[in-house]
Amino acid sequence: MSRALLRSVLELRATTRPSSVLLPSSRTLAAAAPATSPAAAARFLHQTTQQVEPTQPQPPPPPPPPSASQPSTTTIPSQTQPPQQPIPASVRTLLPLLAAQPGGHYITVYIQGQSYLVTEGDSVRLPFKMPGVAPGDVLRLNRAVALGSRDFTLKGSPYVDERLFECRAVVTGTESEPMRVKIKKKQRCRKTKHVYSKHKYTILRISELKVCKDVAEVEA
Amino acid sequence: MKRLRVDRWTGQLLVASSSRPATPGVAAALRSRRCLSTTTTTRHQSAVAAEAVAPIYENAENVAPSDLRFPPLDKTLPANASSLPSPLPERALHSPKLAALHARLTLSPKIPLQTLARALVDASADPNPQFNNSNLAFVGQTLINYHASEWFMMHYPRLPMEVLYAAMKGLGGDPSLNKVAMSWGIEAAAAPGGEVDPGLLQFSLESTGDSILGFGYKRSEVNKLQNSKWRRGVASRVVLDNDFGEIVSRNFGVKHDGEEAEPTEKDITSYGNAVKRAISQKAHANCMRAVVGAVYTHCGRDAVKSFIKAHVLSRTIDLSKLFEFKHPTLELAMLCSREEFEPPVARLLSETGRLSRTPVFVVGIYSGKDKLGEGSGASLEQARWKASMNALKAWYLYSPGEDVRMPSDMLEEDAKPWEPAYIDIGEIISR
Amino acid sequence: MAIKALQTISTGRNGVGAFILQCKRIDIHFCDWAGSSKGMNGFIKSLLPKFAAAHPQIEFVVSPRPSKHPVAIGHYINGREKAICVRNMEPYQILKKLELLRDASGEKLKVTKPVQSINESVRGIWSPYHGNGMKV
Amino acid sequence: MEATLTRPTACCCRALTSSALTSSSSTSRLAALSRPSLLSGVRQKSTKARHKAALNIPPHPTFFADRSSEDHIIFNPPSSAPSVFHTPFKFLPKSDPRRRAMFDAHLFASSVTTKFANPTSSSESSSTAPTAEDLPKVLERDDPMAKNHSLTKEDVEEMRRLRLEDPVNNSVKSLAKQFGCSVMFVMMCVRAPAEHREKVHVLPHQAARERWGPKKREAREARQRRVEMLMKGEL
Repeated sequence: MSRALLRSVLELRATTRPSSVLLPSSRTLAAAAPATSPAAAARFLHQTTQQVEPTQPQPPPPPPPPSASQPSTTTIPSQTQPPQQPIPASVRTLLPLLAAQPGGHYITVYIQGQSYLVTEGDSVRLPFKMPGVAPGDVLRLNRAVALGSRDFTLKGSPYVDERLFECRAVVTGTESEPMRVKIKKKQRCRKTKHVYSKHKYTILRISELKVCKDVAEVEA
Repeated sequence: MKRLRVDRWTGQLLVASSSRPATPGVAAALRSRRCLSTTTTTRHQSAVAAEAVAPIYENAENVAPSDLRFPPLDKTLPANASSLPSPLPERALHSPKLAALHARLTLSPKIPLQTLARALVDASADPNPQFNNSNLAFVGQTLINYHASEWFMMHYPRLPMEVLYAAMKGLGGDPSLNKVAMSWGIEAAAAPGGEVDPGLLQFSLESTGDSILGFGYKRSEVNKLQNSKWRRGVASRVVLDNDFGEIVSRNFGVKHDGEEAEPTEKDITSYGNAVKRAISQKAHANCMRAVVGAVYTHCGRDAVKSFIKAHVLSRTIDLSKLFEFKHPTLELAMLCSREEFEPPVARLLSETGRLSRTPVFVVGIYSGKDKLGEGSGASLEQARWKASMNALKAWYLYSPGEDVRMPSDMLEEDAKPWEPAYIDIGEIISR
Repeated sequence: MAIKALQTISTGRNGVGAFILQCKRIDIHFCDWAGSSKGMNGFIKSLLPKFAAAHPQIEFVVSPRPSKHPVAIGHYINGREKAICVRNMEPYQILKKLELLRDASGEKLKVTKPVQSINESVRGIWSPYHGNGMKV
Repeated sequence: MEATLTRPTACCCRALTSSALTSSSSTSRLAALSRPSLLSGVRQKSTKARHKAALNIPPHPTFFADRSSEDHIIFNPPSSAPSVFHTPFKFLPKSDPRRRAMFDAHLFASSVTTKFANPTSSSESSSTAPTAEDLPKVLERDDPMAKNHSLTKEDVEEMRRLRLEDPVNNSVKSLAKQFGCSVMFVMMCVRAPAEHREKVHVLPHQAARERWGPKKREAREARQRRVEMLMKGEL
């Protein structure tokens, strides 16, 4: 039955023009290298202290300077974008429906090969310590497998087109796990060796998740 | 919101010259300020870096040798500092806590440390309005409540007035802003005084400063309302009460929505009772409002809008949990008749365990062919009530969308022409 | 008036809207006499000024603690503390420990799930009474 | 052949002869023989050596979605209760863009349960899904007299007089039957005299409550609290 439903919508030729709000394309935060912070290129991997560099001379920032959420974001020349495929028809018609649905959206982001099903405001604990980031850095996550609302799911093959959504995460810090002890002992030998381990993990907070409302504008 | 020429009179808040009263236009005039008995150091508050007033220092000669090895941390402490009710503004420049707080909130360099230090002095610590944060807190509260009420009215135009009050208090009320101030790492000093570190929040637990904060008029029948069962309608709350629909009371004493919090004898002495917690909560909330007022005074309207959006409007509040119904089925029927829908009919969608100890009935409320809401319960009656409650919530929680435009967006330069927003005709008034 | 309102308090999440560094103060204790504090004294002279300048939102309190091992204590917004004894450590090792204090959030160390959320589930909690059932 | 997932209809009557054993596969036969409990040789879910094939359910069709080379949006409404933030199509104001853009009504209604989708959904789907009318009404007090609005002022006066004069014989039910209106209407028009209420309702009611033990009283209070919690949305 759901197939029929879907077909009836696809033939829906009525122009679905919900009140569209321009995607803030003005913000030229280049798509960062997958999952590393835009400021990472400016710091070597084993540089430990957080360098508060002066942001490069961008166009004069608007008078209200306190951008509370992004204290140290520098733009780096984004590497070559994958060739822009055209957006398929089914996505073009149903994406406004997906974006307009109330009740929030979820996204399955890929960070270093692990997928996390997150919504806006979730806190993600990565299984590794991300080098070269300090608390407060903003990451642009552009690898997603699925993006959906209550009734619609946009499935990527294998990844969803980056232009269809904006997902940002803030590095909130580095937590470590409680001390673990590995006791190494052989039978009939009294010597026991204790190996202590306490790994560190980076914690992200998904600060922003926006689904692009108007597909045509994205392609322009 | 009552119209207020906010920008005109915040300028004079800061350069509080003694001639003009600090905040004209507040409903109840502030207590006539008692000019400070001029001790050897005269105090004056100015936005620009305070010019050097040479407070008298202990001369270093008669200091014992052991003190030389560990010199006092705070050299700038003048001898007579403890006689002043709050620390001198110049000391703000030497307080590491204050500089840390300023950097932690990524405040703009246009906001001087003296103003931030002033935001940390509560009216109960220093009654002189030129040195406490009551003026800034008043400006901050006006802005926070304006942006919060605008956000709610644009995103949920059909919210009933009582629920809107509860949502406003949940977002911009004292308990919420107290948590925001705590999350900023603002610490409170044990007792106020001139010798306290300017980076600590100073308020006194005993003498409650009588700073009137907010709009609203003192009702003459306030004690009748509290003692007897007088009814306080929503219309009278809109006109007479403060921004959250609570009774405004003249003597500041701690009021929880009307009932008189009389601390018993035992309460007053033991630390941490409800009265003291409420005083501390109010002080932290006022300090947060004062910081918002300072951001507005120094950085302007757009800066304070993004500050409030980042710190207050980004907090989550579950609106569907704010509703309490009395006759849901009756109210839904009145709603359908008012909107000329077909009368609501409850239908059984699915059920299990009808004869068992724990039955589940899923009931849907239909108006003609359209399904309005659905609820599940252990009995048919409860399921029907729940379904009609969910239908009413679905009506009241209608939202045009997350990115609906707000009137304050029109103040930006390149704002597109305003499209009329959806305004609801009002909630259902039923018996 | 049929509808009454219940009172709740909104909850804030650090990072959504505004990010605030959780470490607000680091106490650094040293001793002029003790040999174990040699690294700490060198750190205070050489690396601490730059580190403190790079983190204006953290308050640094440097005070002597005679005849005791040197220690760095981080104070956090949730009121908890983390103390790290840096006895016999080199300045750069102490710098690493200070960064550990800066990055930490002050919460008790525990194993948590990868994703923690307080939002309602977007697609709702499964219930047998809805949907078409699964055709076998 | 679709068979909804129900318990296999293994008849468990004792009279089955050992022939049932031979039909099952050889491996389980040995196991069945060794276990006295299976003398009846009937294979049920309750027995330990149940047949694994019954649990072998094919994966959900969406897993076989065509691995098309491009992104695609699928429409898969969840089987869960609808949330109150999904405004039914009927409640959308006229000016709402979603209504103006002529979204098909059942798309939004579908965020409820497709099984009981709105009959306005496309025709071929309504053949299987029951429409709203087929569903049984709940607690419908189709009291035929309820909607009789033909009573005049004199009737009401008459009803009051009768009621106050002799509350015992002219009970609310008899008056309702006599004037052809609902019981609720009679009670709205007239209230029995105080002493009658006292004698018939208040005193026996209080007497009954005194006889209640603590358990029953707490149960009644719990029921009252449950209703309050329900009205607050906590239940």
